[in-house]
Amino acid sequence: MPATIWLIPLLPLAGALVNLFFGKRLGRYAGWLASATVGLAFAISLGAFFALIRLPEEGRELTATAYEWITSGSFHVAIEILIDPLSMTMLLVVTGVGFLIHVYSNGYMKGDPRFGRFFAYMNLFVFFMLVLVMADNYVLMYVGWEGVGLCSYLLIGFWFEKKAASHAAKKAFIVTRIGDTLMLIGLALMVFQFGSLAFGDVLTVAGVSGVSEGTMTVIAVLLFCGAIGKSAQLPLHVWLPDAMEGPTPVSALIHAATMVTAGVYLVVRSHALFSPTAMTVVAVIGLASALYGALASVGQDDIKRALAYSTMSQLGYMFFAAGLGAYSLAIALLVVHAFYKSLMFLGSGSVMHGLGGHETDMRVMGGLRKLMPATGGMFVIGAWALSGLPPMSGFFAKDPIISYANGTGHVLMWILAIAAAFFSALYISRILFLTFFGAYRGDKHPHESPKVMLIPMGVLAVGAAFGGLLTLSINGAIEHFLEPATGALHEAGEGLPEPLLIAISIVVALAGVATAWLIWGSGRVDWVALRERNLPTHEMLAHGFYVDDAYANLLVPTLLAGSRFLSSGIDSGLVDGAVNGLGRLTERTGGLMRHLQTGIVRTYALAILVGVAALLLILEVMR
Amino acid sequence: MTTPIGYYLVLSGILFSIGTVGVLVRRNALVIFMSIELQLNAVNLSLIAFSRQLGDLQGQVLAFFSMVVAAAEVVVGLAIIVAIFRRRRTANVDESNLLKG
Amino acid sequence: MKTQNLLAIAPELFLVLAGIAIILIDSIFKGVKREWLAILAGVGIVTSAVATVTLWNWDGGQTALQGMVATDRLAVVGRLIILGVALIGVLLGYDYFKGEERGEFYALLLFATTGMTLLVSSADLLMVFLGLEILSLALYVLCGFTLRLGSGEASLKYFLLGAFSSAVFLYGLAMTYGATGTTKISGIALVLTGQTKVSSLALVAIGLLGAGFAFKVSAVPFHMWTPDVYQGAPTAVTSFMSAATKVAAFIALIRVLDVAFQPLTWNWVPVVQILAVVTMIVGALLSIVQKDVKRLLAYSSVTNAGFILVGISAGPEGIMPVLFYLVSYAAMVIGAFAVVMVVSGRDRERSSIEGFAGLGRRAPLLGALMTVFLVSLTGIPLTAGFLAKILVFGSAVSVGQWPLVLLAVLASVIAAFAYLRVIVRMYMRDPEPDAEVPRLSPVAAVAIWIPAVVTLLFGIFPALIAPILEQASVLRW
Amino acid sequence: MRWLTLTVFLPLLGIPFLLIPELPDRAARLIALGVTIATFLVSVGMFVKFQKGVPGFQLVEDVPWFEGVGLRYTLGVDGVSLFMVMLTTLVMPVAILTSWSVTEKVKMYVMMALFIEAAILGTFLSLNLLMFFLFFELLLLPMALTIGIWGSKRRVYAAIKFFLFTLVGSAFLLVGILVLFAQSADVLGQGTFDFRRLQELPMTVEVGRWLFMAFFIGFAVKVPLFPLHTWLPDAHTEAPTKGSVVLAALLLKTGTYGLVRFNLGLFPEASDHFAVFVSILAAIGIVYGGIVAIMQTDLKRLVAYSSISHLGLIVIGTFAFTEQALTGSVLQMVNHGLSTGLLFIGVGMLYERTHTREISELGGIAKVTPWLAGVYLVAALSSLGLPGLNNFIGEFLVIVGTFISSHVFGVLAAVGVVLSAIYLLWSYQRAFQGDVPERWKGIKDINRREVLLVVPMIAVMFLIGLFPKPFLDRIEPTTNGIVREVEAAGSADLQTGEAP
Amino acid sequence: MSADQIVFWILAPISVASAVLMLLQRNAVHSALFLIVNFFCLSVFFLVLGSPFLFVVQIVVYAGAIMVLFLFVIMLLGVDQRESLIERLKGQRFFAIVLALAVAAEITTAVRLAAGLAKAPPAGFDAVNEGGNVRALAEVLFKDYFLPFEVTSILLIIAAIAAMVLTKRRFSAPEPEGADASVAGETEETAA
Repeated sequence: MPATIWLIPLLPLAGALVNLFFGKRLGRYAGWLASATVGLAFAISLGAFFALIRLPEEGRELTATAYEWITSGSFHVAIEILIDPLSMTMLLVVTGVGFLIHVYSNGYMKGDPRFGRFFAYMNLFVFFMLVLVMADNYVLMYVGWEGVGLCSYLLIGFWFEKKAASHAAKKAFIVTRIGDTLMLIGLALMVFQFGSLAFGDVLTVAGVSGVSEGTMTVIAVLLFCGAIGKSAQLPLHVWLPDAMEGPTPVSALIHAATMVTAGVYLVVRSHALFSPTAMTVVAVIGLASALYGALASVGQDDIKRALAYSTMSQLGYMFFAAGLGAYSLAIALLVVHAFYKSLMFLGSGSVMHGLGGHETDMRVMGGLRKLMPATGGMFVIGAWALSGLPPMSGFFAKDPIISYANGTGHVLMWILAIAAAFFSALYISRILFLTFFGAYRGDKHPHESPKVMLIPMGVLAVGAAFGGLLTLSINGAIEHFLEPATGALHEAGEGLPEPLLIAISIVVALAGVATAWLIWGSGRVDWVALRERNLPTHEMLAHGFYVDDAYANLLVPTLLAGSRFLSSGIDSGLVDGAVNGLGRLTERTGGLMRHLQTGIVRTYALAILVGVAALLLILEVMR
Repeated sequence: MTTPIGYYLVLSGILFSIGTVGVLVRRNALVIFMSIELQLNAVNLSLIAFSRQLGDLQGQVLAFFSMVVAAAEVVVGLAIIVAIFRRRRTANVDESNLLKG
Repeated sequence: MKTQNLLAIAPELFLVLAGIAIILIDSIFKGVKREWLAILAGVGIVTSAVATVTLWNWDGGQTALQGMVATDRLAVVGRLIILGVALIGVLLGYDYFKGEERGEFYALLLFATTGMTLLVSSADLLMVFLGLEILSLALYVLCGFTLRLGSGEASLKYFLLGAFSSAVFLYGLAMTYGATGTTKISGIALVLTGQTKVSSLALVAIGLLGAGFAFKVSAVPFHMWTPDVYQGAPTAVTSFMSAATKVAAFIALIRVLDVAFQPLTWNWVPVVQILAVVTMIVGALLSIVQKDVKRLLAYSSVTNAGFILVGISAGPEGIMPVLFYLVSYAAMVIGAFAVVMVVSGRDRERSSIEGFAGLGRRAPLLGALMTVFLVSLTGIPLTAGFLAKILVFGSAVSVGQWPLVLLAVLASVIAAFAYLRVIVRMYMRDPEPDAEVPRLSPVAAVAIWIPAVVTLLFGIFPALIAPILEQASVLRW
Repeated sequence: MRWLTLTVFLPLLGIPFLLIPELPDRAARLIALGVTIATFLVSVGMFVKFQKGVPGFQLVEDVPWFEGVGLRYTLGVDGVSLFMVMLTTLVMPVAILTSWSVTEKVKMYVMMALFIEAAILGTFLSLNLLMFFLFFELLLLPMALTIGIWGSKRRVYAAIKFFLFTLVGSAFLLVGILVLFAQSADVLGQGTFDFRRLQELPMTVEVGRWLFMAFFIGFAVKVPLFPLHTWLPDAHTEAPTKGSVVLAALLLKTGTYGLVRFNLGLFPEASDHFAVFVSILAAIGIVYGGIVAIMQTDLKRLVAYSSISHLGLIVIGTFAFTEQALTGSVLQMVNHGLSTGLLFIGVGMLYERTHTREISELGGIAKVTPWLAGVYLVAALSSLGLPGLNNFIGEFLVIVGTFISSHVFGVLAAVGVVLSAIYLLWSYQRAFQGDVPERWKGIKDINRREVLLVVPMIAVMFLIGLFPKPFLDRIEPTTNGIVREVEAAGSADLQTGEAP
Repeated sequence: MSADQIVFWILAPISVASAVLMLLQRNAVHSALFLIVNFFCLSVFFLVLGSPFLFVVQIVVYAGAIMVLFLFVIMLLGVDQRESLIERLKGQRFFAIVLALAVAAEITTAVRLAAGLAKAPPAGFDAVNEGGNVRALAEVLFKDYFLPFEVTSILLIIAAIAAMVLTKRRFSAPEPEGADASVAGETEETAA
């Protein structure tokens, strides 16, 4: 087995290379080739999965080493992969969901002039994502980490002719790079403290290494900064809504199911490093993002942007869970979220497809349920799952997290999480109603999408619907499976009784749905007029509390002005000016001296006399 | 002979300086040249005075050579001045200032 | 008088003989082909050189002819350098005065050369003085050799200032005589060593003699004649005098300072250092603002004088470096002027720096050769100029004078700009529309190739000449 | 077999052929290409002969040259110089290939290239200080001519600036070398320029520090370190493609190489003493270069400032005195050569097609020339330290290694990583993405020659990115030795307050 | 006060005065005449200092031949050439006088420190001049200074050639006289 697990990442890589160089010639087969490689990877992952569960629980690890990669002094990094339950889970999600989205893309991207290129990038993305989750050390993980960033960049800017797309791509890369760099500093600090970056070396000794708690907190927070960037948490979330400029399958795969969850994976993977303080930071940021994303989503008219904020919010929940120590719950939510969120993205893609390509404005949709019944139906499943209402998967994944907050005594956080849950139900219902219910408000001729798109959606819908079974109870299947990697959950002994909590959650979610129905679904409220009346509030939500605007209007101009000042003021003016000035001064001095050379012989004689007198004087003085 | 040799040497120095001033302030090439001759003669005075002081004849021989050289120099110098004068119609050295800077 | 003693001045005898023969032939046989005169001059120089070489293993004492002529190897090497320059000078003159009957040119050139060789081999201050006078008088005439206004002006200026400075030099000679009772180089040293107190007359003597030498080597502030004379004089003459005079004067200066006034080393070293600093900085600063290549090279020769003075200030350590510097300096400066001569043309003497625009395209070979000389002057490796600088600066550093060397190196950077300006014109500017292609005659080509080869050869294989210079720099008195 | 001599002088063998009159330009190019490729092959031979894991100099050749001044012909290669040489021999054929687009004075153009190659190789392989200086200076003129003759609009200004600037730097270097020689003469009786003997030369703390400064100024100009950098943007911008490539990839390395070899090697105590000072300059360079690069309107100028930033990283790593940082720095010298070289090649190819480097005039080119855009993107990604490509390895080691010795400088070094993403991707977006203007619609994608030119570079970039170990293994014994020396000197300083 | 002192104190002021007066003459002929006066004074000093030979040579060669040559040239160039005594170079006179005084002062100091100003010269110069000054001088000149004496002949040849080269009217002058390119544009006056 160990040798074959190399095939998991390498197959997509091979697909990527083939498509990169021969994509044009392969024509529409490029897509199928790409899908096949990912599918095959999925199959091998499954095989690995079965191999893994056959192992005894304590030793559930598959590792393989290719070669020593970087060696310098006592510091070694190897190209080495590790499959433990945590990465196994991620593997299955990445290859599974990835495969489905690849298949879907065959339909969605049909006729694009850079069809082959698209699949090359997608395959490359899957490769890097697999490297990220399979790496056995932080450096290799960082390779995947940056690699997915690159693919995200390439894919967001896939239609680079659009200014917005190229801008968004660049923005995504740079913003995440800020987090990545902090993470890199964290890695440097880890090398400084532990002398290694292998998971085995760092994570096992983290508790007993004698490194002070303060330092551990710094390391953990720096790593978490990387996660903030990648997973679009406050305050580095601004790239995610813009990233929706990319083709929709990209949004589904990268910006919903896989890449953005890498941050969660990182935190869970490194949980041994997280001190209580660091965990509080994670929980607070996660919760804030959950609430923020939910609120901001309510203000969006663009279906994809609304979903993007939703993703941010959901990721916030995951971090919240991780911050509370409920790592397995975080991963469980990650898994089911991958199902329903990518489902909804694919759904929105299907809608766009049905509306002729690029229409994302929900204000000109409505009533599509009738025109695109399959898409609509599956979207309902997704939305249901997300809203956290039973019996869909979202309920089983999210509710335990909220309850766990209460159970571990974080009452204030629990209240906020509940609030976020209310808004989650609200925004997702809003999207659903605006898009699929009521009357069609547009002027296009919507049509249902082809099977090649619908079938993957169907599979995902099944996952979204029944994924909850995996997490049916505390320490459900996923949690139990993950235990060797994440540790067991604490018994939630405090707070309100479990059934009450569940009831509260359901009631709140229902309230959210009901509110949404009232405003956007029932047709009794003129929501356009309502928006006009509360314009400042709406604007605030639509702009995501103006965080992005603050960056764009304060930070960026400051940087550019600084650059301009340094460039023309300091560099050309002062530094180069000094250099040129020195040159000019030299030349000017020469020019002045030239005037002494009058051409008149008596001047020269005077100079000689000056010289004679000076020589005699010097000799006399220095004797 | 009771005049201190130092007197002659100082006199020689004074004459040399006067010659120097002449070179610097006069503009007529001939007068400048004459001033140089004055300088050479001042040096000769020094040489002969030293010769007397040291009690050997080398100084006088040196003065003799100085005169020979001066004679040759005068020929060349006057020839140059004449040649220049032929073309420029002036012996004013200040007007020979095409080359400068 | 033994005949062996006459051998000590055999080189000079041959030169003078050839000179007189040329005058006679020129005036007796009117219309004799000037090739013959040139060849005769060449023969005189070559025989003189051969005679010089035989002096290498002289075994008849340190001086000859009543202590007037030095027979050491420094004199041999000095003569050889000068004779080499003179030979190129003959070639250049031949090319320059094409089609003119100017037999006197070769005679005067030979006499000037005689003065120089006398200068480098003189063991008595009187001989130094006479040598200086001979070379000066001959050069005054050579400078005014053509009818151009500039030529006459150069001659007049050179003459007036030269006479002025030789009066100063003579005064210094008198003071030396007064202070020590002798004018023999070795005698001076002997007397001065015996004196416990520093004689103030000797100090005055150093100052006055130094001023005389400073004039000849164009050290600031005695340099001001240099650009005017170099520019005004016929370029063939400029090439010769710029290279040869400096060699002769510096070697004589070495003798005077490192032998005669060696006991007063502590007194003259600071003076030489100050002169060196002022000279190289002023020379460099002035060279960068010049518009005429001849003037530029003149200031460059001022700057180089400063560099050589740095080596002089190092005392005996500096002799061999200075000799190497002089060899390479002679080669590169005569070569550079020779190129200028060819490019500017005989008739119009168009030596403006703009005249070099696009030379690299108009005449690639000439451009390349000029580049070699300029590069060597700049001090770029694989040319003699580089090693010369290294040697001279190294000698100064070895006696602890690194601040001086730092200034010197910075001055050479400033000077580099001046040379670069010419290179820029040659390669980075288009030629003026009316610019003609300079014609390189075979004779001129030889005259340019020789210094170029020397510059490169000694730059790459300095060991070819270093041992010789090493032996020449041992002064035994 | 004298591998090193062969390597250094092989390029010069091409010159006699180029002097043949009436030689067609095409033949001249091919001769130059052939010679440089041959040099590369010879250097591969040298690489094979090089024993890894051995710290000292190998394949040493030592012949008297000019004994009078201690100038000996001494060549030797160690882990630091090995890859500098390999980089040079690899980049030169590529640089020659870019010259196909030059049509004026082709023979002279390639001749300059061959001169430069020989001089650079000599610089890297010389073990005699004077000989090193000789090659170091020899570089200047051909480079200045290359900029000044075949450059763009302000080429003469740039050439002169480059020439004088670096000459000022080497002025200090020369004085330092001469003083060192005088020192050795005092101590050993016989002066020497031999690096290996000078390394063991005892000297007072005072002298060591002064000499360090002299050497440092000389190399800092070449690197270039803030605030001595302003020649670089002008020179890079105005130079023809080959010039920029050689400047960035090779010439700047003579500065960083000099710092590693001579400043650290000869003056360990002073290096330790001045480490903070140098690191501050380097850190300023990293941040300053990065920020200034953002607003550049000229693509080449932008890359030039990025070089300043990247070289700051190399220097900061050099003066961190940890094995990782120094090894990383040395590797990073190679990496920077490759990636910045490729960036310049990319810009050059773009310029040939559009005749502009103004970012605002470009735009959307990726649509018509996807492969060209791809090449540029790969170079940019390498330059911004994307893992899997070469720069990452070096940057990672430098940042980690620097961080170990000083957290502050480690963090500052990392800042460059963010900035590089900003300026490179922003420039890529503006130049290559967006709508393609009508006038660029007709331009052609890269041709076969250009493929030939970029493939080796990209291949090596991936090679280093994925399999850096063969490189690191050869660099490390040398860098370890240097770090140990410096540490020993530094700790001796701490214990006694004054070094011996 | 001995005779030589009387001579000194009479002639020294005259020699200085004549030198100064030479400088102050606008007419070159007058200058030359004053210079001759000066030379006569000096020749007397030579005699007093024990060199009758040079006393004669000074009068014959200098005052006679050389100065006559000067006068001859002055005539040739035109006696009427008068020089205005207004200085146009700023500070030239001031610096000339100050620096000349400085040099004189330096020399005086040096003389005072070395030879002393009050010490009479040692007696016994006559011993050197045994057999007459001329004979003794000849002895030195033709023995010790034989070579320099011969070398001066070269000087004289050069002088002869100089006169020939510089002053002869050229019959074959291929180049146009006057304006030369290197200084073209700066030419203020045209050549005759």
